[in-house]
Amino acid sequence: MSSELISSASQISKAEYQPRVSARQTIGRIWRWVFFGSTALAIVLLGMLLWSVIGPGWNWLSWGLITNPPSRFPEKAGMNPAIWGSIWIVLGSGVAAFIMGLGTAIYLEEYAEKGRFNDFIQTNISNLAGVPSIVYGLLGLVVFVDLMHMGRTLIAGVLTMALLILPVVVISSREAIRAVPPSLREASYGLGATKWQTVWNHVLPSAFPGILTGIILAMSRAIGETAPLLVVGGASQVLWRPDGPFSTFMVMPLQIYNWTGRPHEEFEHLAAAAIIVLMIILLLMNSVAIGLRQHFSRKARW
Amino acid sequence: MSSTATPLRPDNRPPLNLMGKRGRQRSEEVIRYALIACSLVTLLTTLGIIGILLFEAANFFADIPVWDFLTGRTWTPLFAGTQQEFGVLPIVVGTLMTSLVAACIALPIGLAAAIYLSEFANERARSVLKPVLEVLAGVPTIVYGFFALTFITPVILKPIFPDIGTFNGLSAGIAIGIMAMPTVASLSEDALRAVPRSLREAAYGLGATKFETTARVVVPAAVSGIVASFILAVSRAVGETMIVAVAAGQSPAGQSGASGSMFDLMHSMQTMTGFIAYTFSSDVARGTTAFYSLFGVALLLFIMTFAMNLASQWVTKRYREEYD
Amino acid sequence: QEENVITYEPGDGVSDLSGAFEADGSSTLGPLTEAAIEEFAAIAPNVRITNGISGTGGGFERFSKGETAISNASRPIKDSEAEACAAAGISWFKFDMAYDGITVVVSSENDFVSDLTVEELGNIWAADGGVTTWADVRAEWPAENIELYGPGTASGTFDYFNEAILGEREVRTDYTPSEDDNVLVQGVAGSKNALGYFGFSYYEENQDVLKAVAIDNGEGAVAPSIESISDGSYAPLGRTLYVYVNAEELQSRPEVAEFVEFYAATADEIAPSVGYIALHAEAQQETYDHVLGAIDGSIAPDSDSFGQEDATPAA
Amino acid sequence: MQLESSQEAVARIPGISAAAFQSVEKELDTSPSLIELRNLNIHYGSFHAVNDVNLSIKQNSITAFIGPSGCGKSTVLRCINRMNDLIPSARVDGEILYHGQDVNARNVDPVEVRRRIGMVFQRPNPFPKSIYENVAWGARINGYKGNYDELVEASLVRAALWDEVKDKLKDSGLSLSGGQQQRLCIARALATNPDVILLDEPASALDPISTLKIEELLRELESDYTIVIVTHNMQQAARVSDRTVFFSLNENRQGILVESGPTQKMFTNPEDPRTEGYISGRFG
Amino acid sequence: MQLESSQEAVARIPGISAAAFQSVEKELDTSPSLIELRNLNIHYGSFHAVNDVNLSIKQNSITAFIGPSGCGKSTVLRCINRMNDLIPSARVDGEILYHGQDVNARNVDPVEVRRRIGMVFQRPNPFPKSIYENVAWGARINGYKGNYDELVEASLVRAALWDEVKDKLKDSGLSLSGGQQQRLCIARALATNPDVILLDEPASALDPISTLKIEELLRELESDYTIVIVTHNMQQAARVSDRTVFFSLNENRQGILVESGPTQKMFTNPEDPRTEGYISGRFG
Ligand SMILES: Nc1ncnc2c1ncn2[C@@H]1O[C@H](COP(=O)(O)OP(=O)(O)OP(=O)(O)O)[C@@H](O)[C@H]1O
Ligand SMILES: Nc1ncnc2c1ncn2[C@@H]1O[C@H](COP(=O)(O)OP(=O)(O)OP(=O)(O)O)[C@@H](O)[C@H]1O
Ligand SMILES: [Mg+2]
Ligand SMILES: [Mg+2]
Repeated sequence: MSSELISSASQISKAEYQPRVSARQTIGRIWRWVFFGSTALAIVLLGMLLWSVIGPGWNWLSWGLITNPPSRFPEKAGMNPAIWGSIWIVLGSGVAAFIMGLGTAIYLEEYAEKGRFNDFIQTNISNLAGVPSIVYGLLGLVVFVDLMHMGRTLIAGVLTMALLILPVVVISSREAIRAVPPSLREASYGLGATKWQTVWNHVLPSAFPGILTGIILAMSRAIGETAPLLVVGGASQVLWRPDGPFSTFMVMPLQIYNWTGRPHEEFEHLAAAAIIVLMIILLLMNSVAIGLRQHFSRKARW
Repeated sequence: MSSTATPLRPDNRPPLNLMGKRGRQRSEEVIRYALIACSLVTLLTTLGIIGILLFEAANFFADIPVWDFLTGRTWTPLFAGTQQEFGVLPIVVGTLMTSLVAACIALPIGLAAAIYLSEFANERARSVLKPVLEVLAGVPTIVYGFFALTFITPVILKPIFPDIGTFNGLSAGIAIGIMAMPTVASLSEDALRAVPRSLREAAYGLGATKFETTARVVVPAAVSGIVASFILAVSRAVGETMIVAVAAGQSPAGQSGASGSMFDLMHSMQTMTGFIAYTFSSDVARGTTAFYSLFGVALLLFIMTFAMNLASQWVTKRYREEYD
Repeated sequence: QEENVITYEPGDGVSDLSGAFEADGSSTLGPLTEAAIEEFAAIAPNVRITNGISGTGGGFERFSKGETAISNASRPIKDSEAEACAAAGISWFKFDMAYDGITVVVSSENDFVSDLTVEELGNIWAADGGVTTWADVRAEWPAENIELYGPGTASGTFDYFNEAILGEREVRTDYTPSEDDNVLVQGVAGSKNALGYFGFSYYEENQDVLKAVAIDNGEGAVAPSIESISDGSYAPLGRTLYVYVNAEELQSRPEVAEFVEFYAATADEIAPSVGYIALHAEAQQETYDHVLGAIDGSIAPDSDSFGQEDATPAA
Repeated sequence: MQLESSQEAVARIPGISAAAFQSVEKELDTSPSLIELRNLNIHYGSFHAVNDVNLSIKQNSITAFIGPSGCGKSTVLRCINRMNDLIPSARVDGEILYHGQDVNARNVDPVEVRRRIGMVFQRPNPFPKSIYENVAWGARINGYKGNYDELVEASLVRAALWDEVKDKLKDSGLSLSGGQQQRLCIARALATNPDVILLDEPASALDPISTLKIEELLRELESDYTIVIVTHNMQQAARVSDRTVFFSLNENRQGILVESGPTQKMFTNPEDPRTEGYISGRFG
Repeated sequence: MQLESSQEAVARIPGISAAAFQSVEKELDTSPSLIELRNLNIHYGSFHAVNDVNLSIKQNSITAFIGPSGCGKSTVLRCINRMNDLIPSARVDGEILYHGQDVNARNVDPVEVRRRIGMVFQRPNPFPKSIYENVAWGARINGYKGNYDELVEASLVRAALWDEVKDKLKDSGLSLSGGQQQRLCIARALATNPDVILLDEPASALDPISTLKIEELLRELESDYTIVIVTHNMQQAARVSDRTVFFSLNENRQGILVESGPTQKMFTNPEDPRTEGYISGRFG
């Protein structure tokens, strides 16, 4: 046995290795520049985009923009109702999608039997991600506005938007949960933990950064979407901030859409200023999630 | 030692009952059903969408034969009389072409940025750049549309392609790509970072360079998450409405002034989503075939994305690596 | 311009009125109604009026379901839509509110076009017009391809233009449409050989990059202007914008009645501020009387006479 | 101890002196059997990993599983408390009786089974939490009502880890050395206070002193707990266990149970030549 | 072998017979030293894990690191091929000379270092790839030009794993048992053909037979490679190594090097009482 061992072992001869480390390192360095260049390109493109907004919008930023209702006079025009509408829509749909999406992701990853049905749901969810937003608007129009008699109200908008961003939350949460090493689950089950205890105490904390990324992306999408709310909300001008789930509402992108469609150039600048406000508000709303993610991702490394 | 060990004395173990405690099991069951209820939402959403689309599209297909719809090469549903034709191919091609351009921008740049952020950038840079990219995912898409129209086309593309049209599929595709890129970058970055350190150690320990470790161990181990981010990005590109409505123009490729081919990215190029959104909030009277055509298009788009997702799922299943 | 003939004085109870209703419909007319709502909110702060922009078609759909009290329309109601209203038992009034002049424009870089006859415009836009270059329109113009821009095929403006210019001829399909007029402005301004058309206000705001084309309707070329549109000499592209009001809502809800009255009375002041042209005094008086009659029920709903004749009061 | 008679047999196994055997006087065969494996067959997908194992594990005793690497020791151990449920490709056939009840029965709650039958895994897997939390967590979910500081300390002391970590209880469990992680996992299992403790090579990464302390611990626990330990260390099996189970591979590379019996007998006078071969012949 | 004189000393260490020592005749102290650690101090954040280690490792020899769990063996081993670069909190001070060059020097490429100094980790970490790919991967990146099938087979044979996996080379490396994974990682390291091999407890999860095969392999490799092995198994250290390094903890719980020297001397006649205590006194 040992003679066979040695004869086969002798086939490993040093001469056959050509490690060429420095060449490989050079390739690596080139790629590093490619990666860096891509990141820089992304930042530059996005910087140009920002600049195309901030340039014309900067001088039009004012308190009035935040506190006034819309007006046909650009100097007086504000988007207070739209800001409140957007905040309610984003928070409402964010919370709803977070609960439903995380629940779905947990069910599919931790509870459901792996198999055809699971695959089908998976395909179905990715497919929902590709359904144009206007179709969600149609869905909301039929189901929430008409069938459930909610009318064109904030709550219908929230629910429609929640369905729209749900796939993003589900898919990102699922991937985050899937990336948690199985040994962690074994450790927990081995101590006599129930499924939920395992999920709640170990899987979710480890997966939390990824889940939060999904929430951040989802909220970003919710705040920028126009089409579905055009269908479900339909408003182009609301002078009052929403005062309950059943009030009519306006959102920032619709206000921006409305303004960009006006003939007066001032409104275009106002729209640009409104976009700046939108991004600041988005950043403020996301900052909680970003901070949490920062916190959790520093903690959980294995 | 025995004094400190008292907490461990098994003096009061509960009586044996392998069936488990009723209360706990019930709460576990409640949780389970709540989770099932959550996942039914997505199923119901799909059913709802299919139901609505089928119901309304039936009105359309009652007037227009499916086969003509699928194979016709002229798309002029909103014109009157004999000029009205319902050949969907041009806008299908428009959707595919703009999405393809978008994918060619969003996927490689997004993945490369994700790799840079996860594997090369320091913690500070990462913690700043990632949220910045994500906020840009929140810019209303109409802004991207105008960015394409007023910046990408005249400033970037015009010098390269002198006879590019004001509206063109290319700039719209690029803008969609830019818009979808943060999704790829952000989600892929998470996936890459979730790869356990022990795997990187294994690769480095064998004399791999950082790039080899990244490209041949970390990325394959994270492929599931990366593909998921791709799917989301491509889905978003296919479903994007406002950008194409503004920047790609509203006449199907091959049907506007200067261009000849359905595949001409240099000129106006309508997409399926652009058509749906535009027609829905237009002055077209409800109940006409022209109006119902939007549901026919939406149904077809739904079927197309479904097929695409089936294919991508089949592919990922084959290449997924489980770790730990 | 002429003296304002109607003065609106809010009555005693106006500031106490309350209630909520919706207007919806054309995005063309939207800004006008929005402006009226904005002004009305100042005198009747408890009346909450929401305006929407679902498009004329979408607006009429909601109108026919009774969801909205007011429908903004950039084209007259269609038979199918009127039938839907009738089926739902909804009768309506139609009021003229302002004028718009569809303005044909070229880029300000274009130094050869200053006027076009209706015939020439028709040849440019007709499918069978045989025009591909400017030289095909007038021999002295350069033989460069014309790039055509216009509103989306589903818009009321597109319909109106075709009817006025082309009549029975078929429109060519190879122009570049956009529903966003600012986008059309970009398109036309960007190219020396482009020609397009859209609402007057978009021209007015972009005179630095655009040039309006005077239209010769057989009586000499008339350039679009507030005067020429208002007095009807800018023909055939001057048009009227209307709102449709649900008759029952108008008659049973004081806040709706008050708003519509306010709208009709002040439209002449509001219209210019959002880029439309006020009705001339006579027409406005007619609209106002029509409104008052509609509110007190002395005039039958316009829906009753729909289909039998042109129910529009003469402009 | 009346080992004199088997002196000769013992001599065949280097490193194991007669004095190493413990508790030989226990009348093991009459003590009740707590866990009973009957016709156990385990497949991973189409791979038949464990073939027809029959085995009974006595209450309040220490049973050692020995056998070559890959013969299915971990697989059998993991199926006792239904950990193999977590591996989608694994299929378990046969009966696993615990207190006479089949743990795979329909109405049995695997959580309850795992509470009673604790486990320390082959590859240390601390939670990415603090050392303190690692130990306290299991007790917490099991509704421990006492003083947690005391419990954590007691568990860590027993697992011979206290001195090393007492100043850094707040540090992550993942920042420990390999052996420390292994002991942390033992401490964690102790803190939940199960009936049965399954240990998969608990001392593989431990130095002799820590190993000794763990073995001492096991002997101490024996009176209250039933313990199953997988080990590759023959001396350890000999030192610590009452009964030894020898697994091996058959000609189809399926794991089989070759022989089981009181440890002393297994080491001094095994019935099966394969056992003898494994224990003595090739070990040195 | 002239061990008779130290017979008494050997007797103190149960399980280690004089014959166990190998290569005592080698003139180790004159052979060139390949790796030199000078004033090595390693911190994890503010925790001073390794305090002032000085050590030289001879070429073409086997050096064993022994010492209690948590004393810094893995930490020292990992810094020899700069694996600690990957732990953000780790800080390495002092010189690590390889062929006289400081591996931490600015212009040294860690990849070159790691290619020459291969490593097998304490916790087996196969790639989530097939068994075949696991072995071939390292060779592939190192530009191996020969026949891969042969290389994989040869490496697996050497790591004593071939028989067990030859029918499932396409299966995932993660589907193996603990000990199989450990051997897979050894095979993987062999396939890259480094100059130095660092093994962190390579046989901890192995049965005696596999352990023996690995030890045989190490002795066979010794003529071409320099080998450092961390082990908790004294017999293993005695059997396999030429030199032994004993680490321990000082009063501040920092890892220190207590004594190093030829294995035979370390085991029979250690200079430091702590070494003697560790090796003999408390073991057995
Ligand atoms: N990543 C880390 N962060 C912080 N402290 C660490 C880290 N890794 C190890 N330590 C600490 O450094 C000390 C030495 O650890 P090391 O892993 O070198 O020990 P070892 O001698 O290999 O022990 P064992 O035999 O248990 O593997 C231990 O006290 C350990 O807790
Ligand atoms: N998850 C799995 N999927 C497929 N095969 C597996 C899996 N886990 C283990 N096996 C196979 O089952 C057999 C028994 O594995 P097991 O882990 O029970 O061995 P073991 O006796 O514990 O070995 P070791 O002493 O090396 O830990 C091995 O051949 C192994 O390759
Ligand atoms: Mg095992
Ligand atoms: Mg170690």
